[in-house]
Formats: sequence, structure tokens, C-alpha cells
Amino acid sequence: MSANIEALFKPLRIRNITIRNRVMSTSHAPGYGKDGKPQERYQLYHAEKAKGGIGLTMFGGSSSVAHDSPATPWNQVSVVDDSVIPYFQQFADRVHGHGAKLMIQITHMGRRTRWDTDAWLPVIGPSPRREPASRSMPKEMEIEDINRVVKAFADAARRCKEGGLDGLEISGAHGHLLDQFWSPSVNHRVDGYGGSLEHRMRFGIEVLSAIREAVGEDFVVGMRMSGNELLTNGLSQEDCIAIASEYATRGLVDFVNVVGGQARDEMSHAVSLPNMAFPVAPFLHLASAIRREADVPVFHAQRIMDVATAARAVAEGHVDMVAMTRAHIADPHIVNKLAAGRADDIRQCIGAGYCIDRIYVGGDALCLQNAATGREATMPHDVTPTTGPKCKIIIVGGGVAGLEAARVSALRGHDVVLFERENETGGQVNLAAKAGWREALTGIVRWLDAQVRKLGVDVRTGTEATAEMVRIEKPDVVIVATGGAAWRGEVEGADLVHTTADVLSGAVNPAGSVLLYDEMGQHNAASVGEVMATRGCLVEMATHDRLIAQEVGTTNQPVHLRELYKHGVIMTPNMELREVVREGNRLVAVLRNTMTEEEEERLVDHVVVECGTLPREALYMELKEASTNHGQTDIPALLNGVTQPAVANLKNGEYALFRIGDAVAGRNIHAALYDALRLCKDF
Amino acid sequence: MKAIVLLSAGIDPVSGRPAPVGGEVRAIGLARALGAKTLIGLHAGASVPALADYGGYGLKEIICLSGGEHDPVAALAQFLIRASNVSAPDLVLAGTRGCGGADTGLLPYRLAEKLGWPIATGIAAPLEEQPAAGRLALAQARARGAVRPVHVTLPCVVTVSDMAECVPSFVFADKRAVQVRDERAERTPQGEMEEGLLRPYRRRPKLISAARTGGTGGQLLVDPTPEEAAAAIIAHLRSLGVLAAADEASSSKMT
Amino acid sequence: MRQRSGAIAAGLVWGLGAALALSAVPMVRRWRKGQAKPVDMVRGLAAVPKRYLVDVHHAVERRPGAARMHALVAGGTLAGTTLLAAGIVSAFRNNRFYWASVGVFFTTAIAGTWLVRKRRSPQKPSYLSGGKFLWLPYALGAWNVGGSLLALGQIVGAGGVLFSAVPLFLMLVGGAGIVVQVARGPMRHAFSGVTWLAAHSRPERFGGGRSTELRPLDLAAPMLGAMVPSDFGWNILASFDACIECGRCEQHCPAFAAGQRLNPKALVQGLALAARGEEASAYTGSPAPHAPPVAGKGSLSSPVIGVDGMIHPDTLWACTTCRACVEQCPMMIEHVDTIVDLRRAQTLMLGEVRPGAAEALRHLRESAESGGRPLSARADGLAGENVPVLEEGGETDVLLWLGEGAYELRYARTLRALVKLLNMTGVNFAILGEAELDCGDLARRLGDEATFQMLAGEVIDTLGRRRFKRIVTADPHALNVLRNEYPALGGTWEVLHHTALLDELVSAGRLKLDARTLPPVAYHDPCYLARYNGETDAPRRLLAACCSQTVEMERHGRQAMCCGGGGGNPVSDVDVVERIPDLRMQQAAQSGAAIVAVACPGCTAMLEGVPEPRAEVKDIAELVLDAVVAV
Amino acid sequence: MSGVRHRRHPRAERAARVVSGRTRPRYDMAGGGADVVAPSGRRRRDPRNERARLLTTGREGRPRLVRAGLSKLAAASIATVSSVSKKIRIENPEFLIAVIPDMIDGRLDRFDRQLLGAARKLADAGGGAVVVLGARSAPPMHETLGQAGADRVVLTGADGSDPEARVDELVTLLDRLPPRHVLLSESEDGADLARRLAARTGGALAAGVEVLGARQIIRPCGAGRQERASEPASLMTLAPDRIAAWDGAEHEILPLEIENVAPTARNRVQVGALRAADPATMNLGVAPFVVAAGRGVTDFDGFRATVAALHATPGASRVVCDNGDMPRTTQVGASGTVLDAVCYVAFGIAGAPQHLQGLGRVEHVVAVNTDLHAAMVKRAGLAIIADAQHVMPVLCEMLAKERQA
Repeated sequence: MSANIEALFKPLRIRNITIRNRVMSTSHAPGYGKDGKPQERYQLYHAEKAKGGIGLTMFGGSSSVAHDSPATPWNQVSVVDDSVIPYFQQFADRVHGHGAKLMIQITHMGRRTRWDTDAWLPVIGPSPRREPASRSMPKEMEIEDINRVVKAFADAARRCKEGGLDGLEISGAHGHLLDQFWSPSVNHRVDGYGGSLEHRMRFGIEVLSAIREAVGEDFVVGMRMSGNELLTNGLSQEDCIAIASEYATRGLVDFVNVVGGQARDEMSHAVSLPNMAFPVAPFLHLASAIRREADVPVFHAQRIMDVATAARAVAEGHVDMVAMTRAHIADPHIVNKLAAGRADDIRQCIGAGYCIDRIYVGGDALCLQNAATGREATMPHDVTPTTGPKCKIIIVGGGVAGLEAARVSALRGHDVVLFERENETGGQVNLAAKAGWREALTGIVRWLDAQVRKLGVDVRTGTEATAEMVRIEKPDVVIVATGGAAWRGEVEGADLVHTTADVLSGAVNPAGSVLLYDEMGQHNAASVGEVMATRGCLVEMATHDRLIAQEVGTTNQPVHLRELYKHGVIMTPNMELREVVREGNRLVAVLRNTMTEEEEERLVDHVVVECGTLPREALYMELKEASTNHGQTDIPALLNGVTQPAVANLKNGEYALFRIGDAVAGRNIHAALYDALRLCKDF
Repeated sequence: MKAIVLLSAGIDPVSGRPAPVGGEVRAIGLARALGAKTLIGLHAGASVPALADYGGYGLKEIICLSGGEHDPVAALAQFLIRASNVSAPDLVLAGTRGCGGADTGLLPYRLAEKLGWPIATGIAAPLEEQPAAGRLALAQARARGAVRPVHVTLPCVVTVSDMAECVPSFVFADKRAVQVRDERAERTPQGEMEEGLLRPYRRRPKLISAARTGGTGGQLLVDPTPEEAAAAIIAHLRSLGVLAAADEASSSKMT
Repeated sequence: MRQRSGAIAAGLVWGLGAALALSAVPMVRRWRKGQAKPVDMVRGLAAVPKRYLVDVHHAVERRPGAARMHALVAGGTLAGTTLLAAGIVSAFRNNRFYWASVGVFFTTAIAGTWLVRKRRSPQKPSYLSGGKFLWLPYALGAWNVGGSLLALGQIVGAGGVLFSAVPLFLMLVGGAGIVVQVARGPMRHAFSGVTWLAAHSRPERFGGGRSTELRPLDLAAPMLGAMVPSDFGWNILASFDACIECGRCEQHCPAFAAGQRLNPKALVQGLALAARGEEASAYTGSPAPHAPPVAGKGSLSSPVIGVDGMIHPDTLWACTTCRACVEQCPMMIEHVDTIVDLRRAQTLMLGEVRPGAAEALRHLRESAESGGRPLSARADGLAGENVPVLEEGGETDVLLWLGEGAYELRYARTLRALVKLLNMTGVNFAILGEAELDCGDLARRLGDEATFQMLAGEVIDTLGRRRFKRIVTADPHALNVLRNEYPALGGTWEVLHHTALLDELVSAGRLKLDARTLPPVAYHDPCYLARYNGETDAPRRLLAACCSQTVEMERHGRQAMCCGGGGGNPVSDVDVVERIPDLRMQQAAQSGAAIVAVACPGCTAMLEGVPEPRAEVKDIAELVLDAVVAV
Repeated sequence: MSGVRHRRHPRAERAARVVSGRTRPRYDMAGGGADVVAPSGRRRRDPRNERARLLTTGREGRPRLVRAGLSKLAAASIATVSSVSKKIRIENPEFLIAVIPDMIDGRLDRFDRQLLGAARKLADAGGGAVVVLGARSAPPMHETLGQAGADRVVLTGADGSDPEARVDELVTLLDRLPPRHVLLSESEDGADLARRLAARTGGALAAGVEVLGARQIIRPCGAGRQERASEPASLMTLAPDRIAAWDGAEHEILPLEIENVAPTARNRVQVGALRAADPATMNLGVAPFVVAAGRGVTDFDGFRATVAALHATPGASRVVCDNGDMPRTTQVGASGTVLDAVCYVAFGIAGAPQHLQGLGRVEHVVAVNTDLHAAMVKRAGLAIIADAQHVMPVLCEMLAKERQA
């Protein structure tokens, strides 16, 4: 354990509050808001972090202060009227009950939102400049608009205080109205709110002054801002330092919460929410630079996932509070585990970006590797031992579904045996992790494997289970988690093609020209395309979708595209692979344009396809007949969180059979883990 | 050898309570390691209780030059010049810098200048082989555990490195036996005052660069024989100067 | 002949008495070279029979075989011999009943003597010494067989060589042997033991009382602590001679068990030999394990600690001051006082402490905290709990003394649990915040009395400026200092351990607990709570109320084994063969405990430092908090 | 931001693709020629070659795509490659800022660069020029100094072996300049030299400045519990890693008319050459030369022998420490020790991002790895694609032979 760890446990006093340690979660929009209110799901999600020992949790990323910054698009929180106050009170009580502090982010998003939602009001901004990310063209704010928004901020701040929250931040990061005024790339005004930096800072000064007047002295008010927009014509690092110093010197802010970059287009969005392709803490230096100059506490989030980095950031004084926002989505109990000397038990965020990618397509934030997050009302973060009878549970398959089933079952107190035919656990995730910058995926397996072994599960790797071997164990429950096998699809001449799994496993090592055809739009094909290109292949990647890697979310897809462009991969959307034929020692791939139905060919050395997986179900079928439940999961019991009837009514010598993960149907890691947790937590 | 150790009224950096300065404690240890027969502590200023702690580290006598705090260099120099008439000290030892005042570490240099003595700085220990009388061979402490030999003509001023390991043990019985003597310093005019605004320290982070994972390419050898590879590594390391030349390596082994 | 042999025998007894009295003279002369101590010898001597029969026997009885042996041999021999001495009066000599009584006593003594022999035969246990002990049963046997034969001859009226010359010869030889044993052998304890019991340095201990606090040192005295044997009090010198080398201290010493260069028996014997000017080779028991060799020479006036002396310095720093040896010693020798006296001289006069300890002491002197950590950081772990700070002039009911453990993440968790419980029950309490200094326990145990008195003075002053009803602490070391050692320096308060307060709250119905289903829980008694302060019940009552299943380790209560965390041992860079906490956790495992309940930050840190697999370590406050059902 | 931009005309690109009137035109992806029509009659395309055929050089060396086809290209439309980056010249400075860098081994290290960065801040606030005193090297150093922000260079003669002679020389030179401020590093050598200068000149010294601006400096005092803010002093030392190095455009070194001083030895203090400490037991964080093992190493005794033979300090990757093959204290990386070494040799370490972050300020990396595409290979100054396990014993043997010879 690093000697810096103690630095994390030093309380921080800001104005009238003392935060018990230096670990926090920044405001974000998990998509749990309901009717513009933070209701039970939202509250439990944050209360779990408080229970887990976090010092400060901030909620309500982009909570809106005015109707022309609607809360609807990402199921956010609306602070535009007093009806939200009781929810805040309930929320604050929940979090305070666990000793943590609770703050909110309030903002006006200016042009960075949509006009075609609830109120259908035009979006506003300092100047009429379209933002690529939101695709909105704003109305230039008149002085009356400015005054109205300033007042809206003040009113919203009062509601936060009346709601018993410990503080708030206004957002001047990610291209919200505040930094739209600051940034010369957006603000082209010629009045007192545009031009010089001094003028561009004026709107923020008015907002903060109005807020302070509304909330009085006993309330923490901070500001989120960029440390460098990393944008031509944007705010430079010097500009950002100047803004932070000016606001701090004027006493307008009690803390600044620094991010790197901005988010006004796809790539910059991916950069500001760095995934596993980026180094750890890529923008800590920006926060540190502001911390050096501005005499207020500095908060900072951005890919600080491990406690060693977090501790170092605080111990060396780069930040006052280290935000481990996504890290807490993966494991809300980081601080308590650390304090209890159980750092090894922390489920470390791997930077998959699944949480954030889901909310940008209108979904709710879910963790790729922790199915309990965001489901606190129904799924346990701490699995408690069963009070019922102890069972013998056989799990076949040591992929993530099997490992999670083993972990949960062992925590319930059952006697668990896990069969895995490979020499190590991990299944398909091990393959996926072999692709370029996706290596961090191994973290999911590493944690599960370590937990399972720590819990005393009998892990039998290198052992392919047969029905006979399962029966000899006299199980009460058998869980088949044998995963899926890569499929070559229905193309003519499929025997001539390789799958992406063949490439990753090393079964084939294509050289020369390759046509990579992707039917899934997921990570697999894009990352295999990158792998082959880095090995020197001339790769063309075709897909029937409108875009390459269309199913990959907004923080990951740009990274795939960047790498593919960088490595000279030709990207050909709207093409369907129809047929592959041999011609001499090369292959001809026939592609059909999905729009025009025109066909064309590629003469290549290899064709690699990604068509998903089909379940490996032979063992399941063999075991099915003799099982009491014929392998069927009772869906009402599953959804209601009660023990499966087949397990509850088990007689001696009988066994119940279930299958989970890709062994049922090819889906993703989260689905596999959720299958396992949801089923096994009630055994 | 007669040695004088310069003492200051320091504070503990954590608690702010009066405490001996680590460098000055080491100075006592170094004086002992140099075999100083007479060892006197000298403090420019009126006596304060905390000075007695230096007694615990081995000083039998501490002289306080009351009134000397106005211009410590002048007071100390006057005292030393006066002392030279009776029995001249060979050596004046000091810590690298004080702890609780301006903490510039300038005083021993100024004193040496005023006395016209040479000054050897950042010393960790005496060298094993000492030159003829009138000179001293010392080991100057350098980063990463390295040392540099320093030869200096006596009488001289020596500042002791904070890395020096010559920390004497603290003996309460010696502390209570120490003689702290006040001696009136000759009236000196107020020395220069530091300008500017004094305020509580705000800890600022050191510079860090942006995290990066990539880098620029360099020389590349694909599938060489192990011999070629080893030879390339050795040559490269030699060119960087991190690997001693073969003859140096063998000679450094002998030392 | 028959008449005459009776008279001779009586004369022999008187002669023996005289010889014994004479043999004591050099001993007394030697003791008088020690420091004068104000002792009321008359009252002390008057109290000896009771002290012997109650207190000494209470300790002896813990080894039933030894008690039987001692009762038979000492009782029989003393009674027979005393009765025989009365044979100087001829009227007795003519009385058959008299001789019958003499015979019965001597026969009893023979049985006892047989038990004495059996202790070391055929195999001498490692905790017992050899040397003169090996022929002691023969001397006693000769004396007692002689006495029995003589009595038998007198009863049956037989004479002749068998009933007069033989018994008298046996008694003469036996008596001579006994004189040698008393003058130069272990039987000197008969005399020195009585003297020590009469002139004990802690008479409060007799009759079940407790006296465990270290006594203040006059810091102006020329010699601080004990450097040479004559620096000890005269009665302490007598206590060294009183050691009968029974090895109970050795058997209970945690440092000895872990091979840490300390054997309390060897230490006391080393001191006794040094005082007598004998060489170390005269000691025939187990040595301090793994201790490097020393010269093994000493005198009343030469330094006893050091490679040129009698005892290696490592021995001193291995002691955890757990008092297990003192608790076990049938002669009620004060090993810990002795060790601390020796440490005081090493620390205060020579500055000879281990580097780790020197660092801790420097921090204590310079920043009033043994780790050099900021005083303001002590309450960091309680930041989320809104604990009020008692400012100067302020008032509260309970002053919560946090202690050194508060800096540790682990113990902060315990304190949080305690604070939550106090908040739940509405106890009006506060902490000192930045004003809480180190209480000085560590400095004092390391022999740095000067730093202790400096810290204690400041703490007493700080406490004196605030109003509160009582002090509560979760640290038994702080409790011991605040409760038992500050009064001598002018600070007297009611000091409670947190388990006592919680027990009080539970019994008053202010806290309702429901025993949770947990795997077996064993309570590890902290030395400074159980042995130093006799508190063993409150924690157990609490445990019983909050855990479904409790077990006891074999050594528990006042006999509990130390965790290894006391007395400055952890900062003294002690050379370790085994770690004490490892041994303790093995004992916990043997008891079947899956959870070890603790009540001391030192124990928590030491026992949690044991590598897994091991039982879980939880403070009682944590277990109580988990079991709260209502307030 | 990279300077390379592509200029594209999507319509022209489309037009260029139209090749034949067959029903299904063909292109050969790997071929170098024009689009072809496959026997099947389908158009066979090679989009990569289509692009290559239209590519030429644009302005400032950017690639330029000429969608209409290169043959139609008028020679005049090829942009001339221009833009020689301009150096900044300060011809008639208002004042001078003197910098006395340590220049250990004649090189400009990180602290020296920070010193120049600070000097630039002071100079640029009022049209001053930065003078470096003490560069004892030949003119090639000028470029480095200019890039670091220096405007003038004064070569000095004395080395550090007689510190008093060095001070004599510097005092004379400074008298002749004279600069508004003199800056040194609060490093071991810089700190000593600055104090010697201050004592000799009798001036004040602002030691260990942590914050420096044109109007204000801040330095800690009072046992680090206080700080003093004041105007920049005439003589200052800078605390390391506080003030950023100059990262602006290169400055041009102009000649400075100044009479050199011949240093005269005083011989009262003589400083000898540095003797290094034992690397094997050195703290990893300060070790100058680290050799580390990763997944590619299996024989750890052999590895340790190699480290010893190289006189280096041993390091390891996370995996190796996880497996218990090397102690945790040797772990290099974001969650282990961040290095400050001059050179790092990685045996069998692919270079996970977290590991590379542990290389912190390492100047030179040597990678021995079987994977040509490993990140460590990209980071390395010398990369050897080979099995570390085969290279180490030979390396050991060679060094041993050298030693015997």
C-alpha cells in the first residue's frame, strides 16, 4: 500500500462544512432522474457511495435552472421551481445518514441542448454559433435574457440550500452557457459581455454574485471549469488559470472543479471522458496548474481509477479532492475497503465507458462490470449469506458469467465448484482484451477470479466438464455458463473466411490485404481492424450499418475511428458481404450496397468477419432432461427477486439447471454479469 | 581541535513548538566525528529554554550572545575574533539552514566571508584519510547517496548536510548538565530586514507534465542474435554514460 | 543414649538456627548497599504470615503440584524442626506424644521431599533451574529422615546406632546441606523472601489490591534509574534474592515465547548474581533466548547492562511491560519496575535506546506526538461524525480521550463506532481536538521519564482548564496513565474505559442490544486493562449481549497473553524470531474463535498485522454498534 | 495539434472512381494500377490505391489530394514548401536577466531549463534579455540554449573544483554586465553558489522561490509554515519543479561584448569528483539507472544477476510483483514507483499505459521485447525485438568477460 493513502483520509474544510476525506464523485447525469426529480433510484445510487465511505458525492450533472435549458434530454434534474425541494431534503437526509456530504451541479446549458423537447423553447447562447455535439443553433442572448438567466441561477441556488444540500457548483465546463461566454470560439459579442477576457468573464461573475446573495455566507458554491479547452481559438491554459484566479480572488467560488478539454464534438467528447485508451489521469496537470495559482480548493475527475493515483494526486497537492466518479460506479465502497485494508477487494474501474455511453443514447448509466450499480433497490453491492439451506452448486464455464455466478453463490455461503476448459478463467473477455487498447478489459476477469479464489470456490481450470463429471459431484444446482462460439454468418463461401476471434486468438495471422466485414457494429470488429492494420495488413472495413462501429458509444467510437483512420483502414459503410469465392491464391469478396443494391468486389488475401456468437449449448442440452426445471429460469421469480422455485423445492438427489450469459444468447459483459447476479443472489 | 557549533532557536515544522534544528544537531555529531576536543555552542541572541536540548545532544557549554539577534553575523564574528585572542577555534560548524526564521542558509556563508575563512558546505562525514595538519578532508553529501571529496584549509566554516547520518543520541542527563551562558554582544545596529509580506504558507503542487504513453521512435533491432542484442545494449548504455566503461567498472569494484 | 540423642537433636536445631542467622548477615550487609527506602519493617514483618499464606499461596496454587509439594515440605520441615527445637526443654523430650508429633511432621516432610525430588527427576523441566537444586532434596531428605528416625526411636524407646547415631548423622549432614542451600543456594529465599514480603515496594498488592502504576522519578537526582545493582532500593535487591527460580514468569512471558531475547527469570537471576558478585555461569535455568553473549560478570557497583556486564541490552527492549511475569510470580517480585528502572538509566543517563524508539522520543519531545504527526490530524478519522471540541473553559459530561491509535485508519473505525454509539445514546461528550497531546505512556515505558513528566505536566494543565465529569478512552494505555499515573503528578480524574461506559449504558437500558448470529468470538484482554486495572468483566458482559457465541482462549482475563504491542516493544526494533501477535492469534485459533474481540488500539494493530488466514479482529465497540436494536 | 491537414473534394473523388461502363466494375485492392473489371463483370475496386494515385504534396508539406487526377495538375498549383520557423531576436534589451545554470556534465537539465523559463518571465515582462553565464561548451550548445529561452551566452572558465575561484570570476562578470536579476537553481550546486555570491557581494538572497512573476515572488520560510511574498530580488534561487521551462519559440543567441575573466585559483577549498552510491540498495524513485523485468522474464535469478552486472537498480512490472517474483517495492508504474532515472531498461515489458506513466521523467528507454508493436518499443531509444530471456544471460556473460579482461 502506498504511503500516500493517508492523504486521502484527511478531512477538508470548506466554508461551513467539513468533508470527511478527499474522495468524491463529481456531478454526472446517470439518467436516473424522473420527472425532473432525483427520486428513489437516484438517491439510493448516491446513498450507496455515502455508505461506502465517500467524502462528498455530487449529483445532478447539468441540473437545469431555466426552462430553456430543459432537463428532459438526459433525464436530468430540474431546479426551476420549488417542487424539487422535498426531494432534495429526502436525498440529503439519506446521504448525511452515512456521513457524506451532498452537493449538486446547476447550470444553464445554453446552446448545448435540444430545442425539440418539452417546452420547445429556442436554445440560447452568447452568439449564434452552432455546436456540433448538440446540433443546435442558438438565439443570441439579449440583455434581458442574461438578466433572466442570472436570476434563474440565484433562484435555483436558493432551492438547493433550502433542500438541505451542502453546496453546489455551477458548470463552466463541457461547453455550457458559462463557458460559452468565456470561450472566444463561441462568444463573438461586441457588448460588455464579449471581447476581452475580462468582458467574457462578466456573465459568470454576475451569476456567482447573484447566487452568493441568494444563499448567504453559509453555503458552499463552486464552479466546474476546463483547465484548457484544447481547441484552436478556445480557452488556453493561461486563460483558464486567469479565470480561476480571478473568480477565486474575488471570493466568488469556494472551490473549482477542473476538467481537461471540452465536449463540443465527438472526438473532444471522447477526450474529455477518457476511456481505457488514454493514460491514467491525463489531465491532472491542468488541475494542478490551477491549484498552483488559485487560492481555493481544487477538485478534479478524469480517469483516476486506482487509489494509488488518487492518493498521489492528493498527497502531492495537485488537487484537494480527488474525484473517482466512474470508479465509484464500478465500486461504490472504495473508501471503506481502503480504510479497512482491503484495497485488493476494490473492483477497479477499467475505463470501458459503458456507463457514459449508455446515457448518451438516452439510456440509464449501468456499469459494464458491476450489475448492482443503479439497481440498489433490487441488487446488492454486498451479497449477504443465505439463511436457508446450503447447496452444492456446479458452474460450468469460467467466463465472466460463470465467475460472477461463482462469486455470488460463494458469498451466499454455498459450496461452489467451477469448471473451465481453458487453463485460465475469463472466456471471451480474454480474447477481447487482446485487441490494442482494450487490454484493460482483463481487469474485469482479474478481479472476479481473485474474489472467487479468495472465497474458496473450487476452481478447476483446464477441465472441460461433461455431463457425467457434473453428475458425479451430486449437485443441487447446475449453472451452465459455457458462453458462445464465434459465428461465420450466412455468407456464401463462409468456409473461406475467418472470424475476428480467430485473429485475436492467434489461430490465424492475416497478412497482406484484408476485407473485414462487421455485422455487429460493436467493439470487436473495429478493434480487430486496428490490430490487423498495426500488424501491417492493408485493411478495408465494411459494414451494412451507416457508420463503422455504430453500436459503440460516444466515448469509444471516436477512439476506434481515430485509430482506424490513423492506421489507414478504409472504412466502407452501407455494404453487405454477399459471397466469398477463391480466385487463384486470393479471395474475391462480393459486397452489395445496402441502399442501391449495386454489387462490387474486392480482391483480397483474407476475409475476416464479425457476426456475433452462437451459444455453446451441448452440455446444457445433455443435462436438461434430468433437471427438475428442464433448464428453465422462472421469470417472475427472477424479476421479483425471490428464490427460484426449482431451488426452493429441491429434493435430495435432484438438481436444478440454469443457463446464463452468452450460453443463452450472445449479448455483452454486463448482460452476462447481470444474469448471474440476479439469479444467484436469491439462492 | 576546538570547534564552535552555531545554534539557532528553531521550531518543529509540524507542531511549531520550539525544537532543535536537525542540521545543527548533526553539526554536533560531525564535530565529534572530527574529533573535536573542545565543543562549544554559540547562539546569536538571548538564551531560550529550547537551546538546552542541544546539551542533550552533547554540548557541554552554550554561549548566548544576547543582543546578537540584531545582526547575528556581526555578533558571531565579533565573538569569534575575540575568542581567537584567547584560544582560536579551528572550526565553526552550522546546519544547512535554520528552521523557523528566514531559513535562507546564508548565515554561515556571510560569517565565513566576514572572518575571511573558507567554507565547506553540505558535509556528511570526515573522509577516512586526513591530510596533514592545517587541512581537513570531508565528504560532501550529494543526491542519490553519492559523495564528493572536499579539502579545506583550517580555520574554516563547515555546514552539515541534512542527509548526514551523524546524529548523536539525546541524553537527558547531559541536557540538564549543560551550561548555558549569556554573554552580552557588542551593540550592533539592526541588520537588514527582509521585505515583503509574511503570511501562512500555502502548499502548491510541483510541476507535473501531461501524462503520456507514447514516445518518439529510436533505434530498432528486429530478431538479432542474443550476442548482437547484448552488444547493442552495452554500446547504447555506454553512449548514454550510464554504464561505466569496462576498465572503470573493474577499478570501481576495487574501491 | 536415647535421652541424649533427643537433646543433641534439639541442640542441632538450635545450631542450625544460629548458622542460618549467621548466613543472613552478608546478605543483609549487601542489601544495605542498595538505596534506602522508607519501609515500616515492624508492620511489614507482622503482616508477613498473612501475606505469605494468602497472597503468596494464591500465586503458588496456580500450579497445584507445586503448592502440594511446598505445603508438605515447607510445612513438615518447619513444623518438625520448630517442634524439635522445643526439645531443649527436657519435659518435652520425655513425652511420647511430643515425639509422635515430631515424627508425623518429619514424615510429612519426607513425602514433600520426595515431591521436591520428583520435580526435577528423571527429567528437569526447562523452566526450572538445576545446580544446587539438584541435591536440595537429599539435604532435606537427610534432615527429615533423620528427624523421623529419631522421633521413631524416641517413641518406640529404641536406641542404638540406628535410632541415635544414624539419625543424628543424617540431621547433621542434612542440616549442613540446608545451611549451604540457604547461605549460597536457592533456599536463601526462605529468608530473603520473608524480608521482601515484609519490605515489599508495593504493599498495596497484598490482600488482593492492585498497584501497577510506575512511580515518578526525581529528575534532579544524580542517578536516574538503575545503572548498577546498588542503584536499586535495598528491598528490591532482597527481592532478587527472593527469586526461587520457579520459572512461572518465563512460562508466561510473551517475549520469551517468541524467542525475543528476554527471560524474566534469567533477568532477575542476572541481577541477583551481579549483586552478589557471582558469575553468570552460576545460573542454571534457561537463558534469554537468542541473546548475544555477554561477559557475565558483575558486582554491586558495576554496570549490569551491556556486553561487558551481566545482561544484554536487547533483553531490556524486548519487554512489553505486560506484567504477566509479575502477575505469576509467587514471590511477588516486581519485574516491570526493575526493567523500567534499568531502562531509565539507559535512556536518561546514556541515551542508549533503539533507533526507532529514539525517533519516537524525539517526536514526543519536539511535537508532543510519537509519530511527529500534526496534533490537528488526530481527530481526522472522526471528521464525518460532527464531534464537538472542548475548548478551554468549556464544559461537558464525558471527555473522550482519543489516544495515539486515532491516527490509524483502522482504529479510527473503532472510534467512529464508539462515537456513533455515544451520539445514539445522547451522551454529552466532546474531544480535546488539537489540544490533546500524547499522554506520555510510550515515553515512560521506554524509560524517558523526563519526556513523560514534560508531557504529563502539559496534559494535566490542559485538562485542568476544562470542565468535565469524567474521561472516557478506548485506549487502555492512556487510561492507565490518566487514571493511575497522573495523580502522583497532581492530576486526578475519573477515567473510564469505553467498554465500561458502554456496559453502563447497556445495563442502564439506554442501549438495547440483540445478540447477532456470528461465528465464535473470543475476547483478548488488553494487559493494561485486565492486569493493570483488573477490568475483565464489562467487556465480557457486552460481548455476551451482542454475540451469539463466545469462547475463551486458554489464557484470558488477568492471565491473558500480551499482543506484543506494549512497553515500546514495537518501536524498539526488537530482533524477532517469532512475532508475539502471531502466537496470540494461534491461541485464538485453538480456541475455535473466528472473531477476536479487542479493546485496545495496540492490540488491534498488532493482531490485525498477523498474516491471513487468521480470525477477524473487531473492537467491542464495533460489535456493539452492529448489535444495537434500540436506544 | 499536428500541422497535417488533408484537403479533399468528395465530388471529384467520386468522379475519379468511375472507370468503366461494365455492370459490375472491379478494383484490385493491393494492385498498383487502375481500377479493373473482374471476370465476374463486377467492378473491382481498391480504394487505397484510388487515394494514392491522387496524392501530392500540399502547402507546408501537408498531403494534398487532387481529385481531378494528378495528370491534369498544373505545376503552379503545387504549393511551395515554406515556413522556416522564425527565431526570436532581442537586439537592444532594456535590461539583462542573468542565469547561472548548473549544467552538470555540460548538459542543460530540467532545472536549468526551468531557470531559463523563469528568466524569460522576468525578461519578457519588460523587453529584457536573458544572459546565460557558465556554458563551457562549444557553439552547438547555443541551439539548445536558444530553444530553452536564452538570448546571450557568456562563457566562463572556472569549474566547480575551486568554488572560490568560480565566485571571483562570476562576481567580476556580473559587475561588467550588470543584470537586473541573477537566477540560480536551489539545487545542491546552485544553492551553494548562490549563497557564496550573496556572501561575497553582501547582497540579499531570495532562496528557494516557489512562485515567480514579474512583480512578485513567493518563498517559504519559518520552517515551511510561512511564506514571504515580495518583489523579485536581485539574487534568487528557484525551488525545483516550480516554474515551467520556456516552451515558446526559439531565441536567437546574439553575441555579447564582454571582456572575459581569467579565473585565478585560491586553493583554500578543493572539491573532487563525484563518487556514486551502490545502486543495488538504492531507493527506486531516485535511482539513476533502472533495469526492470516484465512478463517476458521467467528466470529471476538470472535477471537479478543481469541487474547486478549492469550496476543498476532492479525494477519490475505489476504482473511480476503480483506473482511475487519481485518484491512490491520494485514495482514501476502509476500505482507503484514513478521513476526519476536517466535510463530505463525494460526486459519483456510490453508497456501498459499505467506502467509507462511510471517512467515519469526517464530520459532514455531501452526495450527488449518479442512484440514489435509493444508500446514500450515505441517509447524506446533502443528497441530490440528478441526474447529477453535469451538476451540477459549473454549480456551477463559479456559484462563478466569485460571485467576479467
